[in-house]
Amino acid sequence: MKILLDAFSPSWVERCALLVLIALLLGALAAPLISPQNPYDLAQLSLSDGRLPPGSAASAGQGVQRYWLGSDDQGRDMLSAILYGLRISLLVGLSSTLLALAFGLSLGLMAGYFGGRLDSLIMRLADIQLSFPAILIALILLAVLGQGVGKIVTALFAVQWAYYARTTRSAALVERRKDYIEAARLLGLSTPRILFRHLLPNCLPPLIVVAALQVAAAISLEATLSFLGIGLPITEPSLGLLIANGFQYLLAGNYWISFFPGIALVLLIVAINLVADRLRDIINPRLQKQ
Amino acid sequence: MSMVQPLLEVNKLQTQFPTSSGIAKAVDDVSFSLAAGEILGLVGESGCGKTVTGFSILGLVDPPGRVVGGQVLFKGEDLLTMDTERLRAIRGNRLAMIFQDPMMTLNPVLRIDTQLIETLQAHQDISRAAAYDRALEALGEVGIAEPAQRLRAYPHQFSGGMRQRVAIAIALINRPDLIIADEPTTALDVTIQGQILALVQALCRERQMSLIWISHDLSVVAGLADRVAVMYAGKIVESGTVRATLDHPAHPYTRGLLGAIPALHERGSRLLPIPGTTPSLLNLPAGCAFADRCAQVHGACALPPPDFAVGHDGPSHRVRCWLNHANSPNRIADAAP
Amino acid sequence: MLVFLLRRLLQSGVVLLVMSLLVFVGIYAIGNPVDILISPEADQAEIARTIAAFGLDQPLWTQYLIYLQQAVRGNFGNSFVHGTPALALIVQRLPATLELACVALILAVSLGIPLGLWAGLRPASKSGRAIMGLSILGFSLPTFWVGLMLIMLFSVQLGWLPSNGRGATTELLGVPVSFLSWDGFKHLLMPAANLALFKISLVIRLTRAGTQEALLQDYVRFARAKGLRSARVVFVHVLKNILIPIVTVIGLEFGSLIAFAVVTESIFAWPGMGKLLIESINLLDRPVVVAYLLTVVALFVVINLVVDILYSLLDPRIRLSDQAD
Amino acid sequence: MLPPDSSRRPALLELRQISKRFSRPLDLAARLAQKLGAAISAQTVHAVDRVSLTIGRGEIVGLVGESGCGKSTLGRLALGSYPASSGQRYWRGEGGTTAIDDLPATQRRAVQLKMQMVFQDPYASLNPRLRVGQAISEAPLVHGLITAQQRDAWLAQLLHKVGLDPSLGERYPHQFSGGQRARIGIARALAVAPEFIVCDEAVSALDVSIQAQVINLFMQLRDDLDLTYLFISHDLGVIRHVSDRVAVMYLGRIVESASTDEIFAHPHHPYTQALIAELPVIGGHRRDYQAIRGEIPSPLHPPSGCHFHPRCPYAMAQCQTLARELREIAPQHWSSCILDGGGE
Amino acid sequence: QAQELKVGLSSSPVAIDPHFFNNDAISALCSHLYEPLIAIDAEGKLLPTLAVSWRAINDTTWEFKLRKGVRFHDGNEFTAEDVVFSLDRPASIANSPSSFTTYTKAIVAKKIVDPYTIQFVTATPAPLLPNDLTRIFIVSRKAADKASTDDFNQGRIEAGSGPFKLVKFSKGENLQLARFDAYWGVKPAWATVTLKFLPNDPARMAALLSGDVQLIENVQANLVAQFKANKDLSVFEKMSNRFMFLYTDHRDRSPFVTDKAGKPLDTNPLKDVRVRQAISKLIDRQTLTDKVLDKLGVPNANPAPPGMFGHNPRLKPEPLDIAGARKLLVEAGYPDGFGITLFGPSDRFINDEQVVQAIGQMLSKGGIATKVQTQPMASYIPKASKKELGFGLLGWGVGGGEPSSPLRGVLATTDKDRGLGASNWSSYSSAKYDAVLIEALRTVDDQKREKLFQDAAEIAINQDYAIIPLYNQVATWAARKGIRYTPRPDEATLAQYARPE
Ligand SMILES: Nc1ncnc2c1ncn2[C@@H]1O[C@H](COP(=O)(O)OP(=O)(O)OP(=O)(O)O)[C@@H](O)[C@H]1O
Ligand SMILES: Nc1ncnc2c1ncn2[C@@H]1O[C@H](COP(=O)(O)OP(=O)(O)OP(=O)(O)O)[C@@H](O)[C@H]1O
Ligand SMILES: [Mg+2]
Ligand SMILES: [Mg+2]
Repeated sequence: MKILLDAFSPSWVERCALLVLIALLLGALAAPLISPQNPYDLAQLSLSDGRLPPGSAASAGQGVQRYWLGSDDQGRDMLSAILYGLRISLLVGLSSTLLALAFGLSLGLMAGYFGGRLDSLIMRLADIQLSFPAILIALILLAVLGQGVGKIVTALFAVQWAYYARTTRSAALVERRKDYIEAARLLGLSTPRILFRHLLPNCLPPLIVVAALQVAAAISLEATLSFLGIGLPITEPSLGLLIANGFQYLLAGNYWISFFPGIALVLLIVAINLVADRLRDIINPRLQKQ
Repeated sequence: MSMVQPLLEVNKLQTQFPTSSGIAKAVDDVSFSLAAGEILGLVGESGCGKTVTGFSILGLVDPPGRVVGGQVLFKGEDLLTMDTERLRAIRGNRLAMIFQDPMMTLNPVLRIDTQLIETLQAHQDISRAAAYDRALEALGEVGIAEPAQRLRAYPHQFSGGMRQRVAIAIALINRPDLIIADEPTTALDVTIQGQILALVQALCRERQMSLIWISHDLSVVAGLADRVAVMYAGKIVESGTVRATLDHPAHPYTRGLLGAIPALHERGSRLLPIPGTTPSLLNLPAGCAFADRCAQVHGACALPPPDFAVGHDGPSHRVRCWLNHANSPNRIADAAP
Repeated sequence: MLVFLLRRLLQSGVVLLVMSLLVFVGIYAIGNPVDILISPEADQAEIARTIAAFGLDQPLWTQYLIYLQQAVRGNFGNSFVHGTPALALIVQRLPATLELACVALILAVSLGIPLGLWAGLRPASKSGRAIMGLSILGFSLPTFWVGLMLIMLFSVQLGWLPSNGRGATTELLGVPVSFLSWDGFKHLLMPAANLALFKISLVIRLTRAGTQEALLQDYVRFARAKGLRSARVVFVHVLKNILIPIVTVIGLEFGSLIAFAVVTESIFAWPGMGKLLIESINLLDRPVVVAYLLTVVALFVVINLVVDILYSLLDPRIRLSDQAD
Repeated sequence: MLPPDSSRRPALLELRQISKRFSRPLDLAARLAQKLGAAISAQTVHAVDRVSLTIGRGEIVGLVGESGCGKSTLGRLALGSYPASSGQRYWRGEGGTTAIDDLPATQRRAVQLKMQMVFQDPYASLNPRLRVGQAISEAPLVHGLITAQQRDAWLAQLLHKVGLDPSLGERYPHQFSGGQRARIGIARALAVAPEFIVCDEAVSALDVSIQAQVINLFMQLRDDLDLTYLFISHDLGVIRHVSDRVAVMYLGRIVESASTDEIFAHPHHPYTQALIAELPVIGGHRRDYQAIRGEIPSPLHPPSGCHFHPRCPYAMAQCQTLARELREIAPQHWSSCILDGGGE
Repeated sequence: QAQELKVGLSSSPVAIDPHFFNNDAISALCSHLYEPLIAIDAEGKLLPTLAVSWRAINDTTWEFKLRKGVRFHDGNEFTAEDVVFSLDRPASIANSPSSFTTYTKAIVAKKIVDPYTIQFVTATPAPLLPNDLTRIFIVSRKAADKASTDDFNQGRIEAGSGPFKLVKFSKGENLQLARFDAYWGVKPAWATVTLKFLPNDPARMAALLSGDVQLIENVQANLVAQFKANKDLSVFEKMSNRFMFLYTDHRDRSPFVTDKAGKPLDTNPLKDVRVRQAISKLIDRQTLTDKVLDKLGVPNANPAPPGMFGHNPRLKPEPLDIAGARKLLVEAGYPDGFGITLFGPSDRFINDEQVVQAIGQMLSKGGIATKVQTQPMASYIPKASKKELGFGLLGWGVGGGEPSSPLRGVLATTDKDRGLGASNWSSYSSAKYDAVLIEALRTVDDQKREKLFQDAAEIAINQDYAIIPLYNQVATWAARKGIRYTPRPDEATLAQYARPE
């Protein structure tokens, strides 16, 4: 009962999470416009500005006047690196999730709606995929594929789709048994129409929550893989890679190289999780009945 | 007023649920009393507050819902102000309840014997072996064949009707003085409903046990109860003996209900439904909540309706309506600005 | 039960085939392990000889078929790097990983369930909210980052716990374990906590959700209506019901604990099979990678079996012979 | 055997010896286990067992029976929502002689469109994400029964017909009460101008006061549109009120069928008798409940012979083995009890 | 007398069978338990160990005098038979990922003259045999006869003569050792030693800081200054013989070479020596070693570092000269520069990723738009050796006391039959160079050979810019105060070289 009320009067934590998330998204989107430096352009960096603490003035770097969050060993402005890293992390997380969502959703819908052989086939495939922890599959896939944004997206896609296929299927199974689907069939509507106009919108809400949570999970997984050294290449670092690279400097007291990306990553993931959690509450069917 | 103290006396009970869109007055100013051995039928349509009334009596209203006023005197003691341990000792012991959905009332992961025995042990200092014997007996009483075997079973191994019998056995096991039965047959098939009704009826007669039978089905109550109370939007709008109330319904709502039952009509004829829909319990009007569906609505209905006895069956037949009220409603209405 | 076992075995067989094929193709695509292993001073003849000795001069599919043939006879190949049977290598490392995972699981259950129960029973209280807030954090923080922070704090700054390694082990029934000696326990604590963090949060959330769900159920209300004491209502009626989903999820998560041990083992230099896997991937030691998969799949079969048995014990409605879904 | 057709009306839909079995096939692992000697077999439910039924044009046939006896399945078989395991359906509307499922595709679709359904659950039977106006007008638009320009006027008219304010078309289902949703469900079925409607517990979920409104609506629509109903309910009171003819089902079989007046006046089958004994009467008298004994058997393992024999007060030795077909024991009155008309 | 030493190693060796896997980390580990005939001392020079002296009797025969009175851990005495057994054993190991036969196959006959004198006959002149034999550990024949690698790893046999005996080898965890009291040489200061395998850098650093270990190797570059300032720690450094350079593609077409817009180029600019020289001039080696490597590098243009046999003092690190580089590029026909991808490993050398990026920065500023790609060794080496990369960073540990291995492996024209140029990823080919090198490899006379090595290096590096030399790594160790470590140019960490102060 209490949750019921909570859902309608959001707490400040969740409101903050939403704001933070929006800010991070905007920051990532606008990274090329707002960041003082293009951290990927080696010509813009200056080794002599390497490992400067936050707030240091730049001596030679182009575009940057002050390293507000410090600089890394290559003289890269950490603020710019974090904004770009955020972009990559989000790109990886979002695109892999969206791809997996689209693919898993279609398979799950078909499996749930048509049942029978098709269902068994898809579900056995999904079972097999799910019977193995995501990190292992990603690890092995990446070891096989090599590094790169496209590759890590592929790997994350491969570990996620089954999840959606499964969730969609169970939602579709529930929805399919509901009378409105039968009514649609009796009314002579075509199968694609039933699938996409009737079944899909009703299977979507739980999936959106799952997907939102999965974005966070994918970002975290990408960071972990990058940390293990098999995710992204060093030159276009995601947040995870920034953390991994900066970690060796932590002991040396150059905390900012690892710490700020870490904070950004944690903020991002916590914000996504909080917002998704709230989303779940909002579209919880139990609460919707009211 | 009867000389003997009634077994249960509910006075101006009020239970409310705060929701985001306002306070739902689920039970509003409900009063009734019950003598030992008496069967009261509490009827009304879905959402009118029957279940909440039952829960309020036993102190089972879930937060944020709260009993905000009134008294529930059980053998003279007010259950609402009692300390929790004392209330717990009465609950399931002197005062038991049966729920609507037999599929949900038994804990699916505990064996039947556990669920019976824990009820005994919660109230009596009794050995497991003795409790087991009592459980066996109790199952036999509700007509379950081979009780010894059945005791070791889990609820899912029972059909709906049998589960409801088990629930009844649990409610009966401490030989309570009063049972509140919340639509225990609604989820069951007709033939099984008949079985349960027969069982309950026999048990009440044998044990001089009181019963509050909550139902939305007037015909069931008509066959079972001594007295009936009709609820509408959280209030009791009419109560009295079954015969008086159903033969001479005084409240337009009661009349409407009777008119809507197909079985009471000639086949194929037009039924006489009550127009409109049941109101939301949020933002109820100050006056009669039934006014906007009532065929006999008039000016006075905007005022809180009076609660008075109509003459058919002595003082026990009461109605809450301006219609037929001794003080001419029109006069009052005219007097109002 | 039999059906269930068979289904599992069939499924695992397919997993194994697919994954081993993937590993074969993948490692073939990455490159030749001999290139990495061989001393820079070796000449071409030496390189060719080594490649032939490993059978890497054969076409890929021949290599795979030979491997399958051998595997059927119980020979899962020798490690390229270690020169010893790959499976034995993994099995040697298994106890360390299992111990880590088990301790993490115990932590997750023994902390997660009580906290989740508390938060579920008092969702509105300060403590309930605090628990949920922390669980969101635990849910979100990437394991590796937390591991690094733990080392920074407890080893470097405070110096309370050793930063890495397994420490002293004691033999228990012939298996070396850490938790019996103080030194071993100190070494175990941080990696286990790190590994458990995510699961603790998961269990808290599951328990809380389950508790709140259960509290709305009629059978709980009925239990209260029977006059049971609230302790009995919570610890018997509620707990037993929420244990069912928790056990299932935990069982499945045990698999992912073993998988995630890869990360934790890398950070804490815990000599488990996850660390061996990473090393083997880095050295393209194909037989060990395949043997790791084999071991993990076998473990999963066992875990799933145990979960299903537990499940059927906890939930009388389930019979093991039931359908796949 | 003749289908029990007690009406004097021309037939509209005829079901002949129709059956539905639900079974879950064994998967590879299960089959392997079976080979290895495990006692596993596919479970089969005979939800509907060789039922024949003819429904006359303009008739309301009531179908009663306990939960799980196969009423809904029979209704869906009639509509063709479930493929029959055996048996045939015939659409006699245009004097057809071919089984519906053997018709050419276009013709079959046209016939199917003439058969619609009104569902029990007023919540689940409406797509929560479609405005009710869309839900109602979607099919007619798709099938070209109306044009987009006509839609609004047409919709207003239809909503009015089922007693709803035409302005409500822009709302979503959750904004309606149960009774209103039931009306929307009816409007949706009516949108494609059907001739035959299966009402599966269409009023069971409604409060008495609302139920009466909807029953009135059904009756009125039949008169206005010359509709034919298969009216499924477990509520004998409702069935008695609306039906012209009643069929009583027990565990997948029709055990008795006769005109409403006849069956309520002279129930023959012991099961029908027991049901009718439970018919509510409000005479203001306390009554003594005398219930039929026993539980409803599981359709997975139905009793042999006459399915009712374990609960039947008149059961004889024969009943355990002999499952008798329906036979006409009085004009237009069919029963399968062995007591009616003696043994063979 | 201190009792126990715990050491954190940056590798995780897979065996302690000295003949199983030719790998630096394993050899360093084995050096605690076993000894070769000739060892390498802390200055990179040959050090008589189980052999007391050696000489070439003629062009194809070497004679070794063996040390008397040496006992193996199993109590047996060391004689020439053990030498024969140990030199034969590598060829008998089936599953070796990298065999030691590289060093033994030159020997065609072994003659035991007396128990303490042995002669080796080679088919062709083998001037480098003593250097090669520094790689072969001698084991007790009696103990190791028929022993498998597993027997060695499990400690089932005691075949070594080194200063420590094996207590326990736990793969992936540690190696536990105990002092060998009957050791013939200087006895180590530690009764017991535990070598912990801590490949994760921060973990190893943390282990030292928290006192879990008293000595570590390979201090994280950025921590060296801080460790030096830490009064609880001491740091030991030594210029390593690991020579770092860029290989440049000499083929007509090279992958990843583009014009500035990213379109592949038809001709490979790297083929032009002026371009290679320009690249060399664009690299600021001092900044590289000072800033990027935190001083853990010394600019060097010579495969043989100063002090090593074959060092050529005429080869000097190219000074930074951006204007000169531009001029050369203009001359070569690339006034606007071109685009290229620089590859490098990500997990092998000190700050390898940072070095590659920094070089990328320097080249980009000089007009050569450089993209940078790093990857783990596991994928880098196989690709590079298939010559799929073209332009990248490589390091070469020049062991054995002279520079023959890089000269032979990296710079010689690839020639399978002669075993030359196995790692020539530049595809550099110069007949002049090859001739000088081949001559050097069969010259037994030390002085002549040294001169030939110097000439060869000069041709390839100073004249042809076949590779672009960068720097030599500086190897580091750090210990808790009170422990002194004698640093070694081969980067090995040997407990016997650690002493309490
Ligand atoms: N937890 C709650 N929060 C808010 N409102 C509630 C809650 N529980 C009950 N109500 C409101 O109280 C009113 C009475 O509910 P109650 O369950 O007593 O009805 P009822 O008469 O038993 O109906 P039914 O026949 O459907 O069982 C309902 O309108 C409902 O909206
Ligand atoms: N899709 C299905 N798969 C398997 N079994 C089914 C399916 N649909 C119905 N059944 C089974 O067929 C039998 C008849 O079901 P049906 O729904 O027709 O009964 P019903 O008379 O409509 O019951 P109710 O009054 O509960 O609606 C039941 O035993 C049911 O379990
Ligand atoms: Mg209720
Ligand atoms: Mg049904």
